[in-house]
Amino acid sequence: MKLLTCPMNGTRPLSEFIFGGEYREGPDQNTCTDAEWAAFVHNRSGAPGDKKEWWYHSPSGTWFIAERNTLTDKVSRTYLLGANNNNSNTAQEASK
Amino acid sequence: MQVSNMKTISQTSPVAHAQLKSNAKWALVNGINTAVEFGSAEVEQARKKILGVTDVSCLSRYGVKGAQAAKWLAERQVTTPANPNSWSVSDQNTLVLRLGGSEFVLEDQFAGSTCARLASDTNRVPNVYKVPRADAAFILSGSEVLNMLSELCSLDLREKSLGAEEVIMTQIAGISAIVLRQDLNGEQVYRIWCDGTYGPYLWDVMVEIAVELGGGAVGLACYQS
Amino acid sequence: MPLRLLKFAVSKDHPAPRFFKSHEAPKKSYDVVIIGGGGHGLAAAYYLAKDHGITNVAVLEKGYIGGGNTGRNTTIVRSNYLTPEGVNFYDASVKIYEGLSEELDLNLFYSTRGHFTLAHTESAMRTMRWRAEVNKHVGVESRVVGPDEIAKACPQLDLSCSGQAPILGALFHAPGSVARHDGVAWGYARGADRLGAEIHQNTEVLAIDVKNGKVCGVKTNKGYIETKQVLCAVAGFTPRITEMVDLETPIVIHPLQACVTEPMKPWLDTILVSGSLHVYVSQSSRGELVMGSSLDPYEVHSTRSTLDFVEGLTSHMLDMFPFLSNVKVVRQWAGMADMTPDFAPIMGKTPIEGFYIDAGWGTWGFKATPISGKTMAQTIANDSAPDLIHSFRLSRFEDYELTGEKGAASVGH
Amino acid sequence: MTLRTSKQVGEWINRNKKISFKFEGEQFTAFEGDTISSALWAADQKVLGRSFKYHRPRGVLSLANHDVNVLMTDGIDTNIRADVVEVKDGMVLTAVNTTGGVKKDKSSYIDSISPLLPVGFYYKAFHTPRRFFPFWEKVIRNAAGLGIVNFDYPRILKRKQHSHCDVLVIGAGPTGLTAAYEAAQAGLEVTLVDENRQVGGSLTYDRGGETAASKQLNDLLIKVANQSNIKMLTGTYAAGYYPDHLIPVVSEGGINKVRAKTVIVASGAFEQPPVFRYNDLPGVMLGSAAQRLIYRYGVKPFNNGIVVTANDYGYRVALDLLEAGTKVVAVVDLRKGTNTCGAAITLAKRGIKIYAGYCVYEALASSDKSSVRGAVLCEYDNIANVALTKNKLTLECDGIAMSAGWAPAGALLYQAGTGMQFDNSVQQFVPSRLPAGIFAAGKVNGIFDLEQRLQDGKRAANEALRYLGLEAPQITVARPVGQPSDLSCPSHPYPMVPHDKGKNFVDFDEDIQIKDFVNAAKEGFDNIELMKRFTTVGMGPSQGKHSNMNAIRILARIRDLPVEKIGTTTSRPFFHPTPIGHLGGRGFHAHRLTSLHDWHQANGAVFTDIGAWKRAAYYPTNGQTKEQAIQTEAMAVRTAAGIIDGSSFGKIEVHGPDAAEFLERFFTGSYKTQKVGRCRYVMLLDDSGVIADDGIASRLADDLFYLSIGTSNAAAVYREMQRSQQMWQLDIGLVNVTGAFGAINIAGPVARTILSALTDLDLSYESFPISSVRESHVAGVEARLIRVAFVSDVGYELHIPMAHVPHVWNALLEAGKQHGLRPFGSDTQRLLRLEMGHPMPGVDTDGLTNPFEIGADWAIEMNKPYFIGQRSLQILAKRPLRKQLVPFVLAENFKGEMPMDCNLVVDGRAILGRVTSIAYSKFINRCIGFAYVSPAKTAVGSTFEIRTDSGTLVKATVAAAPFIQNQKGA
Repeated sequence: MKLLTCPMNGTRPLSEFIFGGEYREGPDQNTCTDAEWAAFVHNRSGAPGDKKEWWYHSPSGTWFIAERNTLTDKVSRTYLLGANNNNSNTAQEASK
Repeated sequence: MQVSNMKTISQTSPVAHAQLKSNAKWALVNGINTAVEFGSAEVEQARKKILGVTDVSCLSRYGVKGAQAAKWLAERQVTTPANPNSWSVSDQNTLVLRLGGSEFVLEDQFAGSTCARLASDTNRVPNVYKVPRADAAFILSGSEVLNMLSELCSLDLREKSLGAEEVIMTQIAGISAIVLRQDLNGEQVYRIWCDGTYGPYLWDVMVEIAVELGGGAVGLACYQS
Repeated sequence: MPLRLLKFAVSKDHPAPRFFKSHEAPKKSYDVVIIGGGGHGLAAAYYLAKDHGITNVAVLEKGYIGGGNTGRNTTIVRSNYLTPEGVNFYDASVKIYEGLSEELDLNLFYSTRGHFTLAHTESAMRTMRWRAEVNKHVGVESRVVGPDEIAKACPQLDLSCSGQAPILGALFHAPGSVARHDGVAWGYARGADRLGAEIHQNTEVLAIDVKNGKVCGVKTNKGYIETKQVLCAVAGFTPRITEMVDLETPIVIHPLQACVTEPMKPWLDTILVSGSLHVYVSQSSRGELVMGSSLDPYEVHSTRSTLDFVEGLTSHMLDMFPFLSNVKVVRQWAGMADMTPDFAPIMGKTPIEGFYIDAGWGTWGFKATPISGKTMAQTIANDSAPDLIHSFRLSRFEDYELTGEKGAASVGH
Repeated sequence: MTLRTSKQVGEWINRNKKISFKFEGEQFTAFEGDTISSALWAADQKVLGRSFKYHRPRGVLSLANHDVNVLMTDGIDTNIRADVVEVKDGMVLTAVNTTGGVKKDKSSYIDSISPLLPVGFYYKAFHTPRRFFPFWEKVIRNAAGLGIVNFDYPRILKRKQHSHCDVLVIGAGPTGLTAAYEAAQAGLEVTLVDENRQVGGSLTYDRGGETAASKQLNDLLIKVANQSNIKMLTGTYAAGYYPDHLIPVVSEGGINKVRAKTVIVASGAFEQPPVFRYNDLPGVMLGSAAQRLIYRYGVKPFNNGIVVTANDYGYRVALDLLEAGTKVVAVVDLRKGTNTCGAAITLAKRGIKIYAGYCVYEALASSDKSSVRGAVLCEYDNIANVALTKNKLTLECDGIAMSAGWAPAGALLYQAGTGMQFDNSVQQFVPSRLPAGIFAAGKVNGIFDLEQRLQDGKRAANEALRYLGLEAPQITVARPVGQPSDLSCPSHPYPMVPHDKGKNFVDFDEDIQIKDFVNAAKEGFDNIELMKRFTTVGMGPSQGKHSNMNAIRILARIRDLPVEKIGTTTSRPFFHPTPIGHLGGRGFHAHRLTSLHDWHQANGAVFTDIGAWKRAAYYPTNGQTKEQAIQTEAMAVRTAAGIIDGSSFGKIEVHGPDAAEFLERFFTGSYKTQKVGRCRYVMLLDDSGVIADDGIASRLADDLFYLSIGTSNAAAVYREMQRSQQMWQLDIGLVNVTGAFGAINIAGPVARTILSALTDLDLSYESFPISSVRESHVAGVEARLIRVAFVSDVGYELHIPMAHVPHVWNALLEAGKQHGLRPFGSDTQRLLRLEMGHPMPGVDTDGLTNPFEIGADWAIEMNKPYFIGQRSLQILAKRPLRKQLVPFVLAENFKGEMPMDCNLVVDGRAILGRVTSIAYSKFINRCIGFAYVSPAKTAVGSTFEIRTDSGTLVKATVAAAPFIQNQKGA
């Protein structure tokens, strides 16, 4: 099983996590057209590549962001949303 | 220890459902009906040495979280662990678990009163949120404990990997649980907490494996003397 | 022994021609270029030629034919869907399948075995009834049955599932079948080739040339091809192709895994699916148990296997068939399923003129192979999608008119 | 006659312990430690199995689980791999897949009609006319398959454990042992696995007639044994490679899922059979199989043998045969030239005839085709790879040992994503690009010389050390460079001998001959993957271990391409087929129980699973049916009172100054105006406007809301709240108290009366109206009381600490005894809420239902700045409704076939909707329900038709909800 590093709890097997989908910023719902909103709601950038994704560490209830390549399934870094850190290790260090 | 008595508000260990089928001796501990003996002292001591599973859900617990929780505890003379996901011992031997950065679980020893003291403070303070606890809690002891845990948990829980002060939130037998290892009366034991409603399930799984490995259920009495 | 095998015994040379010609390089232009040499693409090429006389067609396959999801699925064919649109569509597919071995003169081992979708909860029973009622309404033979009937069809099944999830009933779907998946691709390839279409293996599309909103050619590793009509039939690779024409779709790729046991003498006559236990299983003509489970829970564009999958699947298999403890799993593998939010396909025209899409097959592509080929051929030939696939149009998402197939699909392939 | 040799140094059998067993009705004896095959072979029993397709007699090929010639059943287990499974006293065995026994298998006629069964024959026939196919299908299905499954086989729970190490070494041959030792020397924690019962790999059998190997092994073992940080697992195979260095290692006892920091693959190589006519006869075996028989089990492979070879190993095998007392009739070497290796010189000295540049053109079968009686030799053209049949010569013999080359046991390397390249010098695929942390050494790495293998083990260990950040010198071990024609090359580039009459087998599992590949290519299946699928090469239980390499060589020759252009097929787990019982293991089924579970059980509850929870569905008494029990319980609630255990409900506290703001964004309604002490409905949508769940928000303080939501979605809703909070960063705190609090709902006309006996709280309807919340005590226990009208107009949800629930529950029952209070279950609750006219998400909605379709417009505050799903609702509001949920009744005194949930609402051929809930209400004596109907006909009094299971149309009338009128209660 793959391993994933939760910024708060460290490296764990994937079975401890729940995938929360791609992290996406939607259009301004007050100004966008119906079609733009419908596209945001339904469409996805499905082509393989580096994605920002939501992941949830279930035992601790931690949501975080993982940057993962969906072709190679390699995770380049993980961090808490809004945490101003430039590499995944910072958060891990903090959790030690 | 007092014998079960209908005048008080009867409470039972969340694990009790799984223990009823064994011929345990029951007693009220901290007001909670608890299985205190599963066999003779010799049998239990033998199990405990190989692989003992003990239900300690009856110990008093207190949970609190929020950005100001550490400060709030400090103001109430509770020493909290300096690092996230670690544990320490406060006065009266109260265990203080720091879950993540800002959540705390306290667990008193049998005679401890810290949790009760904190619970009596019902003032609500900004960014301090009480987390009611209804854990099933266990002590696992003996030479085969890692043998069992290796079947229940995918993490490396050996001494060399699980730091003495480390608290981990992981999955045990597929459910979320808190794990740490502790030196208890000179013995290396593992402590596990899970949501009380999963308690009977986890008890069954652990005792099944413990029996296979030559151990089994051990009553709370073993740890009270 | 059938007489048609005799010629092999009496002839010194193996008297069988190539299934399909081998071409050096694609021509400069084609009327239609089909991207993807899986069952769907090949079937579309076949029906373009057969039904519409369009034979100047190239099928471009970046690997080998039938090497994607066509060769990776668990070969189940059924039409017991939830929406009338879905049931009608798959029923049309089943009807073609029933005569397909004869039509293609290739034994696809199309074997009608009956299909049970087991229900372990009241809420699953409700869904079974819903599907049964829609199926009946459309004229497809499905009905809710009780444990007795399941036991009769599969006496080896532990109806209590080891006490973990007692079976309350099932949706029985009489036409449920299995077929040889490779054969379907090969048969369509041969049929299309004989009618004049060209199949180019090891030919990868690198870009699609769109001018003024119209397709005018494709760039491949074997050169540029002029064409005004392109069909995208690449299942798990769809987002990579649609990206070439800047087309947004809801498609997300999740691996779908399967595994197979050692061959054993036949004992499992039916196809069994359990949504709650995430298992589907049938026994192949070789005697192997072919087993699958639900989709992997996150997006990956690869066909890697996971241990989790096979551990979970086998654990549930044991709940259903405790006696399988010492039957051995030989091999596991995976395909890339192109999932849509409503679990219905995306078929038909797109905003780009001449770019047709046949995608969103998720976990049901194999069973739709004949009818998708036929309807996409029709769509290309007429530049207009037939009614049968109207509900599967890409624009349904913008219109908030999703096709509610999701309810039938917790697991069940 | 016995073929048992004298005692061999290091043999695996215990000659002091005799064992007896039966095979195909005959009694045999064996020594403890024998495998089934070695014991039978020792007894000169050579037909041990029958082939899958042609039912040809088969004996030992690899004796190493690289083929499935010998599969047996003991009536309990099936497909027992007799070559490697130890024989046990009292075993009663038969071969699988025979008709009437292995010796006189009646199905062997298929072998004689094999010309009728060309490659892919089953695609070519049996399908016309269509009506005959089922007949043929049955014939074919019955012919296929190996063993018979035993339906009484017990479910065996195998342990699945996790373990962790620094270095996992796969393969405990000389290379692996060295690698493990070196890594351990540096202080690393090493796990060493080998599928064999004993470690040592080739040192246990490849001896070239000498004892040096045995001594070398002993020395290595002593070194390894002194390293306490090496965990040695024998009888354990590495089953597959999974991401992040997870390797399940499988033994009889279970599975150990090893997570290793680094992996050293020292898995060796599979010896490959040269291909000639009748190379499958019992008595024709791989050289390494002959060696295993001799040195592991003390069994002479045959009396008069020929060795056919194309490398130096064949010469060593010949010496080993001599050592065992076999007369070596000749060594036949495909290669031209005089071999000058030590073994060849020794053989020549001992007067053994060597035919260089010769091949075995065919093996000759005894009259019953069950053994070898001789071999026809020809000169071999090493360029055209054909036999020069002009000068054939026939030698008599009773066995042939084959050593012509190897294929790497590289399955795990492939699975890990290793780039493999064909090395022409060693005629083998070797790793060219290894993934991080994975190392290969020894034969799998194309290194065959023993001294070099030891070095290579050390090299790999050093590389692993450096990967882990330790210092270790760089060592270079070079593969020999040269031409495949060099005599030092371990593998022959094309050890294939065409024969007009065929039966020269490439894949023994599937009975595939050279011509099958030629013919498959002719039909266009000339890509390795297509060829695999069409011929089924490598698809049998041994997964190509002895056949894939030859198949690749044949295809390369057919297409006139170098081997590397052909490539290999994808390697998939498992390395060896792995039992379902091992993989499934103990099978955890986690479930949650409320603190009242014992009470429910003691009171006869029937349970239902809702998510992980076990909930009491109803309590049948005195032999009641489910329906009767539900009606009884429902009537109690309508006429007196009932209590239900609602402890599984989701319960979430939202604390903080922004709590109301949070709710406003998260749910559809408005909460800022909600007064403390009041409750409001909450509905959660997804971004597309689809209903996800609903519940009740009780405001306990300005900055505290208490949410109760349905059981099944509770965890998901809490999770989404956490995610939203991550994004919104409001000043709130979320506390999930689902497991900490239990809940009891007491409902019915006398509920207030009963409850008032247990609390000091003013329960008057004026001071505690519907949709309000109070914090007080019930039966001496702190409780949150919520006045809900979900199942009855008079209803109180009591939320109390889980451990106190039984106390309060019993107190309520006691207090309610005189008032007719009884418990009711979740199934009864369904009926009660239906009578109250409440749709339930998940029951009356599905994965695409929006609030407008269930008439929940009242629950949506569109004028808020934002809530999840709002923008989609704005779009949906402009669109016509496709269907709408309505309450309905059937005719009074309806007596026909009762419609069921999910029966359709139809109008001729059109499906308008479906029934989502329907039940008979005893209280109002009417069948009532919810259904989706055409939005055009939703006015009360409109009628529609429901089609029942049997097809009858039942008329239904749109009604007003609730179905029961306001019950004031007492």
